[in-house]
Amino acid sequence: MVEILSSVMDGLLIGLVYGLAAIGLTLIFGVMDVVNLAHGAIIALGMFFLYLFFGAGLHPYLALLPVAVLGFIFGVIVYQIAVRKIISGPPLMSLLATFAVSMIIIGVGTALWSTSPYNINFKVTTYNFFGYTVTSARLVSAVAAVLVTFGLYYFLYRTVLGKAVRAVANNREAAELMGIPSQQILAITFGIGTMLAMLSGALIATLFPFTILSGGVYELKSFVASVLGGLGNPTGALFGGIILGLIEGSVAPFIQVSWTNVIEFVIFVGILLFFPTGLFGGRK
Amino acid sequence: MKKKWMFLVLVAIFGMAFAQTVKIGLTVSKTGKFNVESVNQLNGIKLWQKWVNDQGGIAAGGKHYKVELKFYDDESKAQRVQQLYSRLISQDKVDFLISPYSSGLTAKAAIISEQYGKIMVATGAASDSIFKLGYENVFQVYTPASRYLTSTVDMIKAADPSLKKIAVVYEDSKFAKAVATAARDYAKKLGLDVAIFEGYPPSTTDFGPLINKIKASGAGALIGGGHYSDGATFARQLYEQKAPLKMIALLVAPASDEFAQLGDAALGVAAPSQWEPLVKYTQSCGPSPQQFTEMYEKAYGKEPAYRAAGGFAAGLILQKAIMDAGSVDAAKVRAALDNLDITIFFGKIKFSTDPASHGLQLGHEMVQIQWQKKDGKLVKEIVWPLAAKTAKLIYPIH
Amino acid sequence: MKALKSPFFWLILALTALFAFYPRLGNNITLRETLVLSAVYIILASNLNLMIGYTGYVNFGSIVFFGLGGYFTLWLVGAHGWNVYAAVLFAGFITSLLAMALGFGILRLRGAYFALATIGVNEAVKDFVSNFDTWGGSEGIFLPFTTYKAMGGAGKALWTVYLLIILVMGISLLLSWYVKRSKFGLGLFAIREDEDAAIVLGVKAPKYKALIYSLSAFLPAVAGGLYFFKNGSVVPEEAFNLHLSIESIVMVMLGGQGTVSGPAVGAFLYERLRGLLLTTPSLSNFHLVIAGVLLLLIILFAPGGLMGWLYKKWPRIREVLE
Amino acid sequence: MKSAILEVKSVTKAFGGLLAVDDVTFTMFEGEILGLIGPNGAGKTTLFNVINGVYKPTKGHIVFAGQDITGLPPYEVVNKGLSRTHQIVKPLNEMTVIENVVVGACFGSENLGLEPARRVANEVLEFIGLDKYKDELAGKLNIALKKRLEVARALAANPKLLLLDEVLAGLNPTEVGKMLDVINKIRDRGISILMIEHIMQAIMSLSNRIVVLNFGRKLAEGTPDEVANDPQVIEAYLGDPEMAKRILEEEEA
Repeated sequence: MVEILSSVMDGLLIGLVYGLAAIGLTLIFGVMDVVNLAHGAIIALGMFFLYLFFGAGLHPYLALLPVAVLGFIFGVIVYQIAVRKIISGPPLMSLLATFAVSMIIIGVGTALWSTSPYNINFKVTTYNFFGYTVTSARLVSAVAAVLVTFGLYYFLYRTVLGKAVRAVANNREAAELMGIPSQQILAITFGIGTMLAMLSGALIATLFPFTILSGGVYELKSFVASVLGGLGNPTGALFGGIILGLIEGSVAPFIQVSWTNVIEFVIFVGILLFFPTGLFGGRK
Repeated sequence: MKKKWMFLVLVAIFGMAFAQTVKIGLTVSKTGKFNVESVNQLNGIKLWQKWVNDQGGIAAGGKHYKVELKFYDDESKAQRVQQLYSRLISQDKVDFLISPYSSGLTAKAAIISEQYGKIMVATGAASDSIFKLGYENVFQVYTPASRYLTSTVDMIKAADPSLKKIAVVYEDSKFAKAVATAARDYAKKLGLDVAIFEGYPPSTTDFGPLINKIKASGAGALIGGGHYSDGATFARQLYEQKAPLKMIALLVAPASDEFAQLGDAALGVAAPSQWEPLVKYTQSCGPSPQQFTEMYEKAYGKEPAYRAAGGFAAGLILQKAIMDAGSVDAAKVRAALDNLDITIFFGKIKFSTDPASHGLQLGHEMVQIQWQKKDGKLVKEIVWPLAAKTAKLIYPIH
Repeated sequence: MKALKSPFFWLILALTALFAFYPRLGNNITLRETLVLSAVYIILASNLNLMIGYTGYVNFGSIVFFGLGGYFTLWLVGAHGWNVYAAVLFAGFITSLLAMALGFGILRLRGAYFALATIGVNEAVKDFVSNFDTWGGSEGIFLPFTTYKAMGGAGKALWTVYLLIILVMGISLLLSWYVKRSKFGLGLFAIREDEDAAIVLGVKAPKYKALIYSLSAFLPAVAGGLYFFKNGSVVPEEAFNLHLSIESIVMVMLGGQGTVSGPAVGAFLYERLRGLLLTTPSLSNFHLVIAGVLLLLIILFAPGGLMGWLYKKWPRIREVLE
Repeated sequence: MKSAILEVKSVTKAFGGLLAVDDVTFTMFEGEILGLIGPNGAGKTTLFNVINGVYKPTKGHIVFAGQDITGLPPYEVVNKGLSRTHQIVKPLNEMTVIENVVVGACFGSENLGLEPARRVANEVLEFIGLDKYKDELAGKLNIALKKRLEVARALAANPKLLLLDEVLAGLNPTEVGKMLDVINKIRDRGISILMIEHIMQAIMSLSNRIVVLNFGRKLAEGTPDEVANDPQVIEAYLGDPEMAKRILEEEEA
């Protein structure tokens, strides 16, 4: 019984981090209809930014701050160079533009760091609650994910800028008529989405070893989580991430772990087909 | 003036006579998941090249062949391996091949070597199945998967006859699956209960769900793993999650020096190893284990891992076969390899000539190592077979 | 036959013949190995273009057909002793049928949703096959070497398979050309431009989409069968390599989507470029970067690709090159 | 008495709780031009969408030339000889004008091959006065020409009944005049026309009969004169203060 509960708890904790990554993806889609195929590469970049700051002597949790700032700036730059021009074009264009960005990031990353695995080696404490063993790293990453999500909600619902983002998401033309500079808002949104992706990457890096190619796995997980929650719906994405984590944790005791991915992708395609707006409704 | 000309002509003729080369091609995983192991292996091969060229090359049939290596980066990707081996054969016109690292990549390369009839010495590849496809040109250096973990099971059984349940959790790759399957069957034969037998995808980084499952199963010992990166991660998370295991034996990863970076997580972890610097084999040709170790340490500043030794051994085996054949003619060298039955610093080498398993390694044997603390430092000790041990097995580890 | 009067038809034939016979002269194996990769890329890009360029549906997971073709073929040849010709045809048909069934489902999705679903399908199939023991699970299928011996030795078998791949390449180009000039193609173009309008104009969009999806699966599956037979083995990460899927899109874009020659030219150039980047030591670290920058430049500044640029510059080319 | 070409029988279309079309019944006869009018949001375009199969009706039936076509997809409906245009034009932008019309001919009621379809398309383009633009990309046309292209495509399908959705909207007076000529010429070919229009003068002069919708319901039906003098219709169009207030309240809720 404790073992099953352990699995469920582990799933919940990692699911929150998946959720954070998925929010980054779904926010960009919700506001500008762009499926960001550079998402995985950006997650990996977040891992390596953390690695650099950690290497420079910063505690990994303290290093999250500069990673977030870099992530935002990086996202705005990517938007201005690669996305701005084709934002109103057919979906193929934005898919390919962001994929090109992904190739460039991974290419430069491979040249810099090769594709060998890296580790953030810092002191991790292990706690035991009634037979459930959990490391401090897992707890902190889940709490950090929740805090960042709250921060995002505060931004979207309590600040003028955040309300402008929601207005642009709702109807870009109408927002422009109301005098909201939509290009700037889109750039900021892309920056925030990128920042969230990098933060989730950085949190994952405190848990598991990573390579410049690791982002691919989490990109796919983000797709699954955001589609589960309804593309464009940040809350849904968070819950999608939790569901994904719970699936991974809770099916493990009953079937071979390697089947988990099959289940995830079958659910993914199934949700797209039968509940295209996800379990929690589409964009809001 | 005339004399000078004569001299130059003579030099040219001699030069041509002595400047015979034999070209050996291979791919190396300079990037990707096999990066650590593969570069190790290449170091061994390069050391052999230098060693043999310093002696004037391979002496065969009254000629001396300098060894030339040609290699590309395969990025640890199967699809690159086949393209590059085709290129080595058809464009670079190499005479012989050495395999890439890992069973998966070697299986791919073997097809090409066979399609073009080129001899390939396979090192860093333990899978048996490559040698069950009717190949005639591929020869295995390592102890094959079917015998890889059996002595580990013996060791555990000897240390704790009361142990009932073990878990076998392996990387879902060609090599690890073959090894794990053989180990499971062997463990069952010894009367052990294999509580979990399960593979994980090679890209796994989160072993949490598996570890929870192992804990729930009540298994007392774990054997499994796969290659370096997954194995190191697995060991670290087993330690962090405080898995109550009396013995952990993983493939490949603990046999590398890099494993010491795990710190306390490495302590007590055992591994089967193809070779260790402290082994005591009496070689019939080539350097002794000790000479090889010294040479390697001098060249690279660290102790050789068994993959490096395997790389050197692959070159040495090819060299011996060319010497026996007295030429670089493929058919003659193939026959020489078939007839080979020698002991080198790496151990005994003899290939199967049965058409159903041609090229499979029959001679070589594994040793078991365990990470122990000696004077406050993590060190690898040979703990099995008992005759060769450098330290006593620590059991249970928790 | 009106086709016989079209210079383009003869151009396709001549190109195919050149691919088939040029390396054969002098038994040039190096050239053959280069061209076989170009041919496979041309097949993938050409057939993908039927979806992306003609129908406007961005299939991100088109490689799943190639991989399934490979798996069906090697399984039939390896485990059931079929000869390779029957096996690749069967693999083509069964993959097409699967695509048809799948198509009726996922083709209801549009735009990014469809693209995501195709990625999902590819990944689901890859993970499934990795666990499917009948197909060797993650180890894949390796052919016993006797298979080649039955075809007169590996050397001869490789040439035979090469010529078959070139044949499939020729058929791909002809198919692409034929569809473009047919009523079927007109219906697809209408769907690409505005699916709702096309439906109201009478185009049976669900049927057309499922048909073209299934058709675009056939030749890649056959090519996959031949290619992996030539390689002697098939493993999941190679068969269902999402990266190659996306690279195929790059090829289509590079040459010009919606044209017949564009994807072929794009595929050929991409293969050359990639080969050059990978084997030039100073560039090999940056091959991804260069390919990425190139792709970005095409999208931002020349979305019509090479053919679009040529058409703009010399509109008369349209009459010769389709 | 001519036979009925289209019978709309108690058709209701609901979106969630909103009744866009509410129990509408009318019959249209062969060779007639029937006008469909009503204030914005009265459900006219929704009714078109139900007739040609874009939407399935929640209740009720559509009978076309004696055949029940309820719930058939649009492409089947076209095949039976019922074509339509769109209020917001939907040209196939990256295809030429003639290709647009060839699509209409190919997939219309006669299911023509490419060659005969091209002949039909040329005829239609000449008939409608677009022949000199035939090799231009449809996306490059101005709005008036795009509207004509909509009609040309629908016509190329060789329909028995043509649904025209505000083909006059957004045109200047000269263009309106040209389009009216086109509509009259189509009627002269014996094709029945059901048209939605906001320009009252035009619809009153063209139509044989008129159906008025308001809030999804049929408000009135009759000859242009009868309808024009119907007090209910006048109220619906001019509105009374009460009604305007009610609409505002509804919209806010």
